[in-house]
Amino acid sequence: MPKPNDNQLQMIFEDMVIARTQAGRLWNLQRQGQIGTIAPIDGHEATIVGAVHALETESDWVLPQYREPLGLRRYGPEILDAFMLYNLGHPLGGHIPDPIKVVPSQISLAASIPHAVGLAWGMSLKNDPGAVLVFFGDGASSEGDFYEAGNLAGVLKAPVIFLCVNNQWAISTPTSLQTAADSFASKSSAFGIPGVQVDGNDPSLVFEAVSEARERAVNGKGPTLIESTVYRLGAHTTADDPTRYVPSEELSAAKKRDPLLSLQKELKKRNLWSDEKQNEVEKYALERMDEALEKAKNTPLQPSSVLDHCFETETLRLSKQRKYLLESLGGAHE
Amino acid sequence: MPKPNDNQLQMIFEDMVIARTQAGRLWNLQRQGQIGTIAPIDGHEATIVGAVHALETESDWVLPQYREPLGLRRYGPEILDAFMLYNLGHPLGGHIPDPIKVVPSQISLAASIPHAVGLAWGMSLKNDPGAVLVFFGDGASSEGDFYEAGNLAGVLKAPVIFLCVNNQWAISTPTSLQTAADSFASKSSAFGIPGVQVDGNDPSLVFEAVSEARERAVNGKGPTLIESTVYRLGAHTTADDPTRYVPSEELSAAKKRDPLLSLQKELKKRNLWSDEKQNEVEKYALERMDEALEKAKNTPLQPSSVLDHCFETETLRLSKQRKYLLESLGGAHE
Amino acid sequence: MSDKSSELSMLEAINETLHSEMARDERIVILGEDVGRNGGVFRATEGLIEKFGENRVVDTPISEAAIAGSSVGLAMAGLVPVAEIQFLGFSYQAMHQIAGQIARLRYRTQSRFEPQITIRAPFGGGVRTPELHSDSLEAQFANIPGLKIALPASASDAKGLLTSAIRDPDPVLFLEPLRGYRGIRDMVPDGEHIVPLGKANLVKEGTDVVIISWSYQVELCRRVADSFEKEGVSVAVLDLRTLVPLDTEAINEIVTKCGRAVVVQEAPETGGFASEIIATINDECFWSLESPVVRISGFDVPYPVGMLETFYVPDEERIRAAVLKSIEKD
Amino acid sequence: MSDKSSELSMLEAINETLHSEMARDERIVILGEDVGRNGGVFRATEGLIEKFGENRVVDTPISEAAIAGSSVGLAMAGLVPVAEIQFLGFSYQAMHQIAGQIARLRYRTQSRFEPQITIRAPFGGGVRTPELHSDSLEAQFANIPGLKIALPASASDAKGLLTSAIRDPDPVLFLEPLRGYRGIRDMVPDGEHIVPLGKANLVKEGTDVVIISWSYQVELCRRVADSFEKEGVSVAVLDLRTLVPLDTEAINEIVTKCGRAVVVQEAPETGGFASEIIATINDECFWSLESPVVRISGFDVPYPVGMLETFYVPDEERIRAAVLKSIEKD
Ligand SMILES: Cc1ncc(C[n+]2csc(CCOP(=O)(O)OP(=O)(O)O)c2C)c(N)n1
Ligand SMILES: Cc1ncc(C[n+]2csc(CCOP(=O)(O)OP(=O)(O)O)c2C)c(N)n1
Ligand SMILES: [Mg+2]
Ligand SMILES: [Mg+2]
Repeated sequence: MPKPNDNQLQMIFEDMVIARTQAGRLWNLQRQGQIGTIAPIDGHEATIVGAVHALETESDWVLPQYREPLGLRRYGPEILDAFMLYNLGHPLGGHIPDPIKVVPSQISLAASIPHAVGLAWGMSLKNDPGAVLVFFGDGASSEGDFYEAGNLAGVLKAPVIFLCVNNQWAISTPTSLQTAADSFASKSSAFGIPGVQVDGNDPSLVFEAVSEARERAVNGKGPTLIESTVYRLGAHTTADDPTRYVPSEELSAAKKRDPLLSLQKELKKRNLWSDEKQNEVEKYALERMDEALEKAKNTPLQPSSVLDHCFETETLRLSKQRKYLLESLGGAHE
Repeated sequence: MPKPNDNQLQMIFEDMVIARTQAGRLWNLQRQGQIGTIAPIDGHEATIVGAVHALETESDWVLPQYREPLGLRRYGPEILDAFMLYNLGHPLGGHIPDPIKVVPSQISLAASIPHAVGLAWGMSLKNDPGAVLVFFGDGASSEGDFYEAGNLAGVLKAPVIFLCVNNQWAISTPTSLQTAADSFASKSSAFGIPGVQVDGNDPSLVFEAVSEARERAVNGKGPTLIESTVYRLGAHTTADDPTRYVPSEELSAAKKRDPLLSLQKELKKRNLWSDEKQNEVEKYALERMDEALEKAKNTPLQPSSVLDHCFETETLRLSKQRKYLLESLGGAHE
Repeated sequence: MSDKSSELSMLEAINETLHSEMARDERIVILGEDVGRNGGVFRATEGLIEKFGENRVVDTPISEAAIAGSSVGLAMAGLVPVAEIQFLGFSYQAMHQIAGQIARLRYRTQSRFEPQITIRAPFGGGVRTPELHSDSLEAQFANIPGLKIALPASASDAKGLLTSAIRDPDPVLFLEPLRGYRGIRDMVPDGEHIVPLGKANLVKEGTDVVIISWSYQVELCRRVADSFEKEGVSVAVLDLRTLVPLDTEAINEIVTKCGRAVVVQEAPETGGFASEIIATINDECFWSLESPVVRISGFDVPYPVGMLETFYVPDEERIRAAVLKSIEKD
Repeated sequence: MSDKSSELSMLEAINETLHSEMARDERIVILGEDVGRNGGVFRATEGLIEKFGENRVVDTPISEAAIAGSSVGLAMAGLVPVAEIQFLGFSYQAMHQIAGQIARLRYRTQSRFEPQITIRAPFGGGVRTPELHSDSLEAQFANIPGLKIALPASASDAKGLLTSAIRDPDPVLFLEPLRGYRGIRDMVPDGEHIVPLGKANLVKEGTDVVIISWSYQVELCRRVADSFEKEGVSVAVLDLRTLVPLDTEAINEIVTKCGRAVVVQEAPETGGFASEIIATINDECFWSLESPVVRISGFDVPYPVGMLETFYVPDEERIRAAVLKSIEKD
């Protein structure tokens, strides 16, 4: 079964370190009031990065929930650039440019799962190569959209990979209150598709599971549901106070299984990583983030763009509203 | 395991014959334009009647989809009375009186499944005895409501029985296009509850499965999903033309497994049924239906009742609308 | 384009349009419940699966949210989904996908993705259906930015508007009146026939009062207007055809001319689209009003059962009374 | 009932009301996402699980449709569900249960079952939330017969209206403005405090023009009205408090008195509830209007991202300009 080779593993770890480092900076930026609410990636890096490295970026689409962007670096620097615009509340934060096969974050839980199925189905109708991977949480799996889409994908044998990132929590709701199912993977029985459970702290295992699922998908064998088990090491978002509900012993135990720690150790042992490399990568990560933030801040924004991109051609009523807006701005803002 | 005894089996078969006989009459009434669209019960009798006979009518609730009413006779003559009003398009068709523990038919597929879960949950919160049985079709199982409610019930261990009547068709859609799951029963894995598949042409097996599920429910062991496999012997509804899509060989084969035929044969062999009994029951069934129809036709209806029962206390605006309606009717209709 | 035409029912016009559009554009995919082998429960999609195959005409599981939601993905893949919701009442099951996703796809991605998606659904009263089959929900959709809404009142417009809807790069909710499927017949141009979205139709000229309506009710309004002719009252009828985009210019023009207006809808009064028309008249041409606009609606109760339907749905008598009220001297 | 009062934020008033109603009525069950241990993502349900236990305060899976749908069953069982939808935008996921089931339960069963159900949801702009957290969808719900809609504009009303909502035998959608949770503070009566559903609040008397609004926007309208005082313009402010039932009498009275009206809403213009108010004014008191009603709304686009929010949500400047427009002599 396809495991990442050393080079891949190095690249995966590099992306994990970059994600973790940038996440730390993001948290501070939010605390300083420079950006809006964010959902930290801490604890999810191995799953996200490992999964994405098993894809072909030229042909395979990724649909993130909202925690993933910092882990999608492999798809190109445009992801971070858009993400920083998004964090500033700039409308272009939703525009990941062609031909990058990444869809912007989805706030409405599970709502992108049927999109992924439709996209995969459409690709197979058009005989486009590739597969579609959609990320969602343990909590999102309780939405009707997950089940309806999973069931439809099973019938259509759509080339889609459902990646349920089980981080044990949906805000304050533990998985024990989320479902009585044996596992999230076992929900695949409802769709007649394979369900796989994987230790999401080990990127090699995630890589392997996604590679296999991708093989199935592109060979017309249909969808796979993967449950990748991790632990949310931080708060749900910057607006959340997890000390209200996360048992501290549980969190300390999880921190010992921090995906970055064990892999770093292993790579160092195999001389595939070093402290210098670590410093270098961290430095790069921060520089890259500052650069993206700067760029985002300097991206111009017309107030009247609030009215753009609703329809391809503006309706009469929108034109009237634009006129009103421009007048009320007194021309000064434009 | 609890099987129906001879007396129960006789009563079950009687109810099945009554349902089938009345369904035939209903079909004709519809064809004569006396009533609206109906969904025939033919082929579903063993499942519906068998299930209902395993319940305690005093404590257990039934939530039908729309094909069941004629099979719910055990819950009292009020069911047929309300059903005939419903077929006429009379608003009281939605009013099954207290204390009958049957909810009116549900047109919105799967929408009553979360109701059943809430009701069962509420009963257990109040320490009311009993369980809740909700009927739904193979087609309805594809709605998000089924999954969300099933998952919630699993978490809550609500005393509810999910009875999926798999009649092989959802209007023109065969089960092969409805799901790729091995069975509808296997969808229970998604909820962490037991799933049971039963031959729905044999009321004893259905009785048994429901009895067991009920035992579990009332003993705090939570929900069960039962798939009862039958074949829809008639059209989807009076508005449907199944010859467009039902393979005739398949239908003929199914007719040979008509639940009434085999049970009649068996009961006759065991001297629990006779041709005289059959005639008598059929006669009774028709008389009872005529009586219910007559009663329904004679149930008065004020045009202005279109405005009743929206809220407990009429709003200002509804009072104004009532005044308008009465004026526009010129007093003549009241 | 030919200048011949044929008499068709609205249902036939819709079916014909789906056939010709699918032949024209290979990207079109039809999806929905029973749209394939069965040709749709009303036969709107009849013959399509035979002609275009199972890949392009797809019987889905009974999952309205997944029908709408997978349409988003199909559009992302560069296809053109034409989805059917079997009855408009069941679009509620898909509301988070229609309102929360389809209508916002262009805006949230700043036009990276184009939501060229049509959603067809029958609706409206008069044929004694079960619950949730007849409800007029158009106003609820009209308050959802990013969605266009077309509601033909004739077979000819059904063809012209559906053609525009399918070709429009933005999502269009295309609402087909149940009573009109077989109850409305008129001459439909052969060959390509386009009615642009956003242009109202002055069905009948008039100078004393205008009745503004949409979908099946237009037919009743026309009859009422005709009946007034003998009595020397000149009643105009404006069919909006689309609620979004709204042809405020046509509304302004005819209301200014007549000075009096009646708005007719089947939907409940409170928050129905008639109130938007009245607000638009207030904005555009308040000063030309010689009397308050009269609105005729269903009542503020759920759509009723069969025996009560006739007391709910506005009929010619009520529309007539509304016209009289509008023109009465005070 | 005491005649003491305490200064509370709207959030505190809501939390206090939930505490006292749960203590009063054992049948009340709170359900929703994160309402238990976490006390709600805004702390509206803080302390309830500790006081009333896990049976009466239930953290559900993330299933809005099942939250609404199981509420129907809880009501059938004779309990009184008070459900929370974490943000109003996610009520779309439950629309088929709210509009198709909860709102119709009484009607379709001819009052056999009583839908004593409250659905609380935060909404409204001004706090730079992600997508679908800020949208003002009230008009879409107002067109759904069988549902009442309450939207407090003060902490005191939040208590009084929520008390009425929970006790009402019909379903009430109770909408809490995000900006008001901590941004609105006022004196709230201690002990039982009831504000009936369907009675508007004349927040400020006035004679020249009235501003009609609801929820957080009332606060802005009041400020604008105050600012006009110095300029010798007498501006009234009417807070509708509930959209259904609608206090048409209060609207009629104040518009008749002033002759001029401005309606302010955050929702998109087209099909927003402001148009219903204008239609109501047209019905009730057209002849007293001295100028067209002016409406101020959000725009007909999806609720925008943070940096564009201030250009979307009506502010004091826009409301001011609207008042001037209403009173300008032509
Ligand atoms: C449809 C919907 N309902 C509710 C919310 C509010 N909400 C945001 S995140 C969240 C928890 C999600 O948990 P999970 O899917 O496990 O993802 P995680 O945050 O743990 O990565 C909730 C309830 C939402 N965004 N969308
Ligand atoms: C939510 C919803 N979607 C669509 C329909 C239209 N519809 C009515 S019956 C039916 C098929 C139902 O099939 P199934 O659940 O298997 O029940 P059966 O009729 O076979 O007993 C459909 C699609 C509906 N009533 N409700
Ligand atoms: Mg989670
Ligand atoms: Mg079926």
